[in-house]
Amino acid sequence: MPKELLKGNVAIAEAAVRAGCEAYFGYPITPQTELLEHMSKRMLELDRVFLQAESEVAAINMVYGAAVAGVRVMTSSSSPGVSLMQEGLSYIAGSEVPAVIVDVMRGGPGLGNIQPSQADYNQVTKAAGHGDFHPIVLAPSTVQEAIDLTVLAFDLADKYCTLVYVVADGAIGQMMEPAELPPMKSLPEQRPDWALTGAKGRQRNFNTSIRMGADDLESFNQILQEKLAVIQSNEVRFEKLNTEDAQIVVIAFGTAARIAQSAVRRLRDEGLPIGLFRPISLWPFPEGQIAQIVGHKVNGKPVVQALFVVEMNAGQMLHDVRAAVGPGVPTEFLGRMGGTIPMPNEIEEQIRTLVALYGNPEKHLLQENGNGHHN
Amino acid sequence: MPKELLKGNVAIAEAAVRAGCEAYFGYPITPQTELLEHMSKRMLELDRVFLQAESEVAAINMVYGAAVAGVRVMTSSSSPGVSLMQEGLSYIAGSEVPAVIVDVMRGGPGLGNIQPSQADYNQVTKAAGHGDFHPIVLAPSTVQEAIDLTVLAFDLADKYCTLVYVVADGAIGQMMEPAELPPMKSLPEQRPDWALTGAKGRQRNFNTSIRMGADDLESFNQILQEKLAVIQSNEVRFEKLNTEDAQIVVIAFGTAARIAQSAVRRLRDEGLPIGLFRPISLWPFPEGQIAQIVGHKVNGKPVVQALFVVEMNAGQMLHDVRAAVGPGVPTEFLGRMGGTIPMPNEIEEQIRTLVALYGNPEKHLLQENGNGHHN
Amino acid sequence: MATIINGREKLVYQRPEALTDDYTHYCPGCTHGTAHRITAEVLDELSLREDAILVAAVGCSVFSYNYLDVDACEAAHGRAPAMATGIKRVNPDNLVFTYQGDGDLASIGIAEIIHAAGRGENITAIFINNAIYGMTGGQMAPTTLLGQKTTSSPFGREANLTGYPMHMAELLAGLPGTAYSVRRSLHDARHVIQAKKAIQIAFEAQMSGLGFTLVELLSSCPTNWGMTPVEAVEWVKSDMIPTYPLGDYKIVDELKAKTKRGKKR
Amino acid sequence: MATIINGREKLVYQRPEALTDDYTHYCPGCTHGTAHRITAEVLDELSLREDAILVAAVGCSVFSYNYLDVDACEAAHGRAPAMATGIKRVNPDNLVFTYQGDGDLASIGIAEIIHAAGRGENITAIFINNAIYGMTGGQMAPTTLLGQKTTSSPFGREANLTGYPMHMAELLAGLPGTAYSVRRSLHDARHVIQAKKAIQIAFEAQMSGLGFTLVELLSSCPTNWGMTPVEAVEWVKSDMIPTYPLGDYKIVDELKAKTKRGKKR
Amino acid sequence: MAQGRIVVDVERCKGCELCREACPPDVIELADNLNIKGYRPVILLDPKHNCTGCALCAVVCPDGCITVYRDLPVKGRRELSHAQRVA
Amino acid sequence: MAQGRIVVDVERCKGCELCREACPPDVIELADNLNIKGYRPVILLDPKHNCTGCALCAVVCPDGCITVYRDLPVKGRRELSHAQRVA
Amino acid sequence: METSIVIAGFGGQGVLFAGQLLAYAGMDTGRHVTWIPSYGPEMRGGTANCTVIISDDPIGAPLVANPDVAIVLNQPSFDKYKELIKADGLLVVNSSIITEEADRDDLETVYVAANAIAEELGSGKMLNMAAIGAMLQRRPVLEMATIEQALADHLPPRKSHLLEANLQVLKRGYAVADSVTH
Amino acid sequence: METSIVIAGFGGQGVLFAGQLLAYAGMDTGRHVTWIPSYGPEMRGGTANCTVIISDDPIGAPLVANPDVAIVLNQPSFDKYKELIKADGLLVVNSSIITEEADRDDLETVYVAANAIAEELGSGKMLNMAAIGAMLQRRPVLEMATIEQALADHLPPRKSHLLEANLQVLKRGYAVADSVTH
Ligand SMILES: Cc1ncc(C[n+]2csc(CCOP(=O)(O)OP(=O)(O)O)c2C)c(N)n1
Ligand SMILES: Cc1ncc(C[n+]2csc(CCOP(=O)(O)OP(=O)(O)O)c2C)c(N)n1
Ligand code: SF4
Ligand code: SF4
Ligand code: SF4
Ligand code: SF4
Ligand code: SF4
Ligand code: SF4
Ligand SMILES: [Mg+2]
Ligand SMILES: [Mg+2]
Repeated sequence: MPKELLKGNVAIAEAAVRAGCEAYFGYPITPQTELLEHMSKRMLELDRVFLQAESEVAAINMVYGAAVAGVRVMTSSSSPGVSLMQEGLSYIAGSEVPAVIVDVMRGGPGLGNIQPSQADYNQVTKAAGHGDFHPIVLAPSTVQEAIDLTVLAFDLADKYCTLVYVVADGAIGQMMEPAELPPMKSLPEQRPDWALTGAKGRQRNFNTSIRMGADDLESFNQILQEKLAVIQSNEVRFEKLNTEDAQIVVIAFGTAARIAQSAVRRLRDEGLPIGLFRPISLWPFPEGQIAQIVGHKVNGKPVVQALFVVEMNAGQMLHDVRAAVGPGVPTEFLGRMGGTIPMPNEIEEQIRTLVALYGNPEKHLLQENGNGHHN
Repeated sequence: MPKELLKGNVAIAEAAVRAGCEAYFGYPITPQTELLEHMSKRMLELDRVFLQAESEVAAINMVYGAAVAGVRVMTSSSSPGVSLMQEGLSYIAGSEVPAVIVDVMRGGPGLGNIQPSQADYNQVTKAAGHGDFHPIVLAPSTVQEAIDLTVLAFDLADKYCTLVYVVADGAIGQMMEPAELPPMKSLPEQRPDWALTGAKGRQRNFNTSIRMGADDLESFNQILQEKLAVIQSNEVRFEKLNTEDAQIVVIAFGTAARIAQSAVRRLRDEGLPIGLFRPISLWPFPEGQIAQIVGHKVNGKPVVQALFVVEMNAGQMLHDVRAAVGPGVPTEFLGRMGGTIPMPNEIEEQIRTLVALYGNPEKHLLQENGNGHHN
Repeated sequence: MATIINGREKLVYQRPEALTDDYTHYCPGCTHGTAHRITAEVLDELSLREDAILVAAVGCSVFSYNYLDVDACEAAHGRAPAMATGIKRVNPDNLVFTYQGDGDLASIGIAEIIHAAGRGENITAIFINNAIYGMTGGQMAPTTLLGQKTTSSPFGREANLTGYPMHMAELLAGLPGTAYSVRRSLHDARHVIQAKKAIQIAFEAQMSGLGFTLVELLSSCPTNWGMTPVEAVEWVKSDMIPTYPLGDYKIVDELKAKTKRGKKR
Repeated sequence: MATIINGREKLVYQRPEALTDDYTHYCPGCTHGTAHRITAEVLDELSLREDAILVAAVGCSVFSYNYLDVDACEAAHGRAPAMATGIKRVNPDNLVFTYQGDGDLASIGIAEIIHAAGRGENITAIFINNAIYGMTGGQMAPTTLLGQKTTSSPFGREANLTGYPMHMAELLAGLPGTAYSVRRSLHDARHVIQAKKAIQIAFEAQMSGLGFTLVELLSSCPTNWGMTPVEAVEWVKSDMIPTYPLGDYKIVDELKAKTKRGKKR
Repeated sequence: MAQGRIVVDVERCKGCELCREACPPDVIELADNLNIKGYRPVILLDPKHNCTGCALCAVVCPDGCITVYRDLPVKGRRELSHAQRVA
Repeated sequence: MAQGRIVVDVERCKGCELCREACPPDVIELADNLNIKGYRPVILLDPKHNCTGCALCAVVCPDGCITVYRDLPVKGRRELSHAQRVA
Repeated sequence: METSIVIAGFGGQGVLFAGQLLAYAGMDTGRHVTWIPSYGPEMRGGTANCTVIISDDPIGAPLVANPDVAIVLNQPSFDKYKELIKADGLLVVNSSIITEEADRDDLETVYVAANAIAEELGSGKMLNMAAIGAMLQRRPVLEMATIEQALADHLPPRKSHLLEANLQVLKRGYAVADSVTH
Repeated sequence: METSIVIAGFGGQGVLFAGQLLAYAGMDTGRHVTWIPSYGPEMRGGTANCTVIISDDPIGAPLVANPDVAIVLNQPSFDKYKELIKADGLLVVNSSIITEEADRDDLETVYVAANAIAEELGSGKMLNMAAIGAMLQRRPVLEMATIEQALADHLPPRKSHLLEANLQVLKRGYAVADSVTH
């Protein structure tokens, strides 16, 4: 298909439609609302289910219902609304049905504001609800990637019978960029065999998140943990830019990553040994890959002198990076909060300081130059 | 006061009353309900405010209301109910008013069961709601400590105008143990000057979590982060048992810690070099203290050979321990899930294996023996 | 339904097929069991067992999915109507019904039930009003009677502190999306039969797509009321019914006919 | 209130003191501003400004705490009645009132408002019904009229998909805890004066501890209705009032007297 | 007056006595011993054949423990035998 | 017929014209230029002194921009001067 | 020295109170004690149990996989705990209801007709005291005197008129445990 | 080569559409583009703005602290952006509304009576096109032809009858920008 100029929110919605989303339940909230609005039109046109719920609490439980009925279903919201979904998300995890959730993050805490933020990182990756579970969390940094990851989200949700989050922020949600939409997927003839459709000519199906006996609930949790382990080994996603010979590696995701990227490119063009590592799956987190980069040695000496984490929050992913690499390598941080977007030049300046601090002098200027653009 | 045989839930409730809690709003949920029930009687007897809310969502927002009015206020719940409070908690954090929350954790995810668990660790310490904030989180391991930490919780909440969690589990909530209650604190004559009481003879007060401008919200977040940094340096709490010369240090909190403790004691009595480190404040997490113990050297050689984390979850605190010490020292884990409580003997066995694996042979038996009981 | 089983006798009553063989976990004499049984009878008689999807709620009936032999799921506390909405919207031809207690439906779940009714969601709610939170050990519910002592209203419910009993059948009858909203009781045989009839009408109404249907059933909780089962049903009659009058609060015209025809069995 | 300001003239109307000097962020002609103004006038006239605590809600009126010169806070979306309950219970002598939109009060917050009324919570809710979600850009509300096009009902609201407009004044009037529940409109001068009178009665009722009070105000949203301010108030009159009849849906006897006496100014 | 009998699933019975309360001729009694669940179940104690097979007991039983049989009226029997003859 | 006048806070005014609509003698007009907020405010345009000081404009103004004055009736004036004499 | 005691039976057999009584007595003698009930809707099913631990040292787990002592007042509890109980542990059986005999020979078992004794001495409801008495005869973790005192101190007011009777049942249980055995 | 353009004015001045038009044209010429509006209740206040970036390389931040070009259609926007704009940047001023002159000499400034031109050629609503035209005369990031094509392609159907007029306004803006300057 030809590229179109698409707004992030609309692109995600349309991608979901084309990925075969049969039901959408949601509640308006800035900066996510255009997603719901697009659905309100498209789903009805296609004779699928759109319903504006009375609240995010209701929305996630409607999603739960459609999920146990075995259709591809999605909801979307932004930070405060996502907080209200925590209980429902935990039930969905506890009954192992697939569902896709979009969080277009905004500034918090509280009502905060509606500007772009990444401050739900911990909530989506580590505590999407009470109990031991992790949704798969995918973080696009362009409108095109938002489309691609939305389609992927539905496939992963079905493959693992799990929750999948697509986390964007106000910038990606509101921005228009040229992007290409996938073809329209035709809807499946029949429901999964576990789906609730009425017990016609078969044993009844039922779905619950209760396991009253501690042993039952523990063995369920063991099964769940094993599934999560499989996901961790199969579904780690990331992007590397010039990390091979980089002495300073910037680590960032989503909007922060695309901004860092322009800074990194510029410095590369000057010949500075800077690289960028962009986690695409926030859970599973690419800790192994980061450890590997840090561990990389050239004739016995580690190449990476320092890590530089850039986020639009107070340093939530930073904690995971530290857990991955330990106190060994200096890990510096730039965090903008409350809906402020870091600017390329401030990232650039900070990196220069780091180069001065940690950089390996005789290696500053690379032999071959300005190879910054392909990765 | 003389010791009484008190049930954990009742002890926490009565401690709150005596700490000057003027208003309680809550919703029934096992295994926390006796707490609410005790309040329903005591608060009315004392002519204070008790109200059973229509839901946990309403309860936390009633707490928010009483908090902006400047009184000591509390709610209590268990895992699923706590999930429903996430949005309200974030608002409270965003408007910097004091409040105390009790989470008597149960098995999840979903409805799960009502048995003891520690699986809300991440939710309470890292993602108590959307946005960048951390409540202070206190984890008692006995009924007596539940009392003491509840009183402390109210003091810390007022001191820092922050949320404070007291996190127990079904075992501590349901268990009876001898304990001593504090004396009854008299209620303050007047409200804090920021409290909403009607603008009589003063400029009006108002309280909000909105900061529409990204700069405003960012500077608020900076102030918030600075406050959290102060809390991190002042309010770390923990208990050490025989860590000085321990080659294997067990790390556990709450019920898991008290169980580990009996295992550690028994092994000590056999002369095995085992220690126990018990975080009492889960946030701020005693990472520095753990790093220190691991870093401790005797004539150049590190004493600690391995860490052994025991939790009633899939390994949530484990991640923080790893972040604190890095990949350097082997960190093993025993996690029981779904409401199962680890038994001293299984912990004991595992420790023996670790001793065999990592222990420093000629040092296995300590010179002076069985000094396991005082700390 | 009476089948002649030998020359001399006919079978006039037997356990419905839509009930599983599990023993229930309910306390002796708890009329939750009665509500299950008559629901199962209706499913059998309308042969809807294979079309039905039960959305169990959180409360003593949390395990109802073990007792009714139909496709079933278990909703979060109070959210059964939302979950049922999600199911019904993608399965419009199934019989989708919730089974909720009064804490679940009238307290934490009141938003979901009202909006389901407001939308005219084509589902049925079987609402067990026992004036208390049974499962958690007898706390006050919005339906608790004035003066009634519970573990969270130890001095008896006082209007000036906690307001008045919630009349859900009446409240929901007020919404145009509601096709059928009635209150029945389970305290004796005659009323059980009427209750069953109401469930039948509600299910029929849903299958003919008339909108939201609610059957409120006054039910006993001997355990938390601190009574014997017999005393408890007595109390339903003597104390609950005066506060919660039995009756038909909303019957859309399309249904009026049916209800007339409705003969007791 | 008319003060003689010189030999020749008297001041017959001026901006109330309970309004701050801030310029509002409301769109031109949005009657949210009118509701603020008359609320402030009542606070002045009953000299309650120093006793009042406003609980602002999430909606276009989210900044109302900037415009009303009283102690104020800002609740989570839909939870203003719960927050107000928390405040009122510890400050029983203050005038505690919420100011909520229809998405806030009738959609996400319906549980909190109904239970506040059910408890007879002694607070006042000023309820701005503009049949739409204003702040988020014009999505459907439970109060949206049938056939009304919004950004989330692009083909017009259809009863069979999304049910019927919610009549909150009527619904809340049904609860015994409610002392006063009326609907007024802000579309012209006469109705603005009646609306103000209703707010006055509600505040008086609260100060005399009569229970829960609600004043529903039909209000315009020129921006999201895609109309000029003048067209918008016209539409309130021509289209909203037929669906939402103005009137007194509940007035407890203690108040009847007052409302009789009530003369227009 | 029609005659009938009931069969109680004693292991399922919880001894709540609601059936006993509902029984017009009062022919339901508590058994002497407990069932495995620890409840004292009811049994039909009807030496005089007073059970009418009205099924009121079954209608109120929360646990669906009761099966009810009713003797066919003489007329009914004749019909049956008639039917049999035809067959 | 009483006479009066209004004063409009033009910087606060958003030019919604609700006041103009409400004004019986129609003596309110839009100004020619925008205020700093970019709105075209209203002004009193009342050469024939038709404004009655009825305050209906003020009652409908969402932004509370309007102050209304009304001339005292002759009687009222006398009273005042009387009052003054007494003082 | 740490002793773990499980008391199990139907709701209404006074299981929880019996456990609390031991805990009170333990506390009054300056020992560390914990008491923890089974809780939640299992109750509804009818059986209840609690675990009491009395120890000279601080107590770790309030629950044990294999108790030192099990007092079983009904059949289901007998079936369950006769398996779980620790080798050389003590099993106190309410022989009024439980006709079976334990098929383990590594146990000390004492059979006491708790219901019978209690009914004889006034009310069947006191059966729990008979069982406690029997247990204390075999495992003197606590002096009879302390238990009697604890009973006097903690018997709910509305039952105080039954104090004497309860004490008698307690003593009778103690006495019979002396004689009966297998 | 990357150019960042901010367009700011009152709602109703066609600010957002003008920005999208540049983005479409940029895309059609195979360039990387981003468009991002100011969003949320500030809108209510009346002023709207959007940022368009047109670049040969992938675009990082869709927002910039200091734009290369600012097109200001009302006073508040003038006050704000004349400060933020990059040194040697271009400031396009709607002189129909903004009477002031920019007090920075490190800027290139072009004054275009956008309202006047638009009204003269049919409807004041088209003023945004005049400003775009003026900007393109000074910063030929895009060919006039591409813009005209983009306009033809993306002008909402209900306005298609105004296409011709819009094109004229665009050209007039371009033309005057040639002449007027300070
Ligand atoms: C979010 C949440 N809050 C609280 C609970 C605890 N809880 C379980 S059942 C119940 C109330 C049950 O009362 P009701 O709905 O009346 O059902 P009943 O047991 O009386 O039949 C509560 C509060 C829960 N499981 N989840
Ligand atoms: C939990 C949550 N969900 C959604 C939102 C987004 N939101 C803000 S205002 C609003 C609705 C406003 O509509 P209404 O209450 O009718 O007020 P109005 O703007 O029309 O006056 C919504 C959905 C939010 N802030 N928080
Ligand atoms: S607690 Fe009450 S409602 Fe629950 S099963 Fe027992 S009797 Fe029934
Ligand atoms: S959007 Fe509507 S409700 Fe909001 S301020 Fe504008 S006109 Fe008023
Ligand atoms: S009603 Fe049923 S459960 Fe109750 S006693 Fe009779 S047979 Fe047994
Ligand atoms: S059938 Fe009728 S008469 Fe026979 S036992 Fe049952 S209730 Fe009694
Ligand atoms: S006071 Fe009356 S007459 Fe004068 S301007 Fe206002 S509305 Fe018109
Ligand atoms: S009503 Fe008020 S804001 Fe509107 S035009 Fe008149 S003065 Fe201006
Ligand atoms: Mg109930
Ligand atoms: Mg609205």
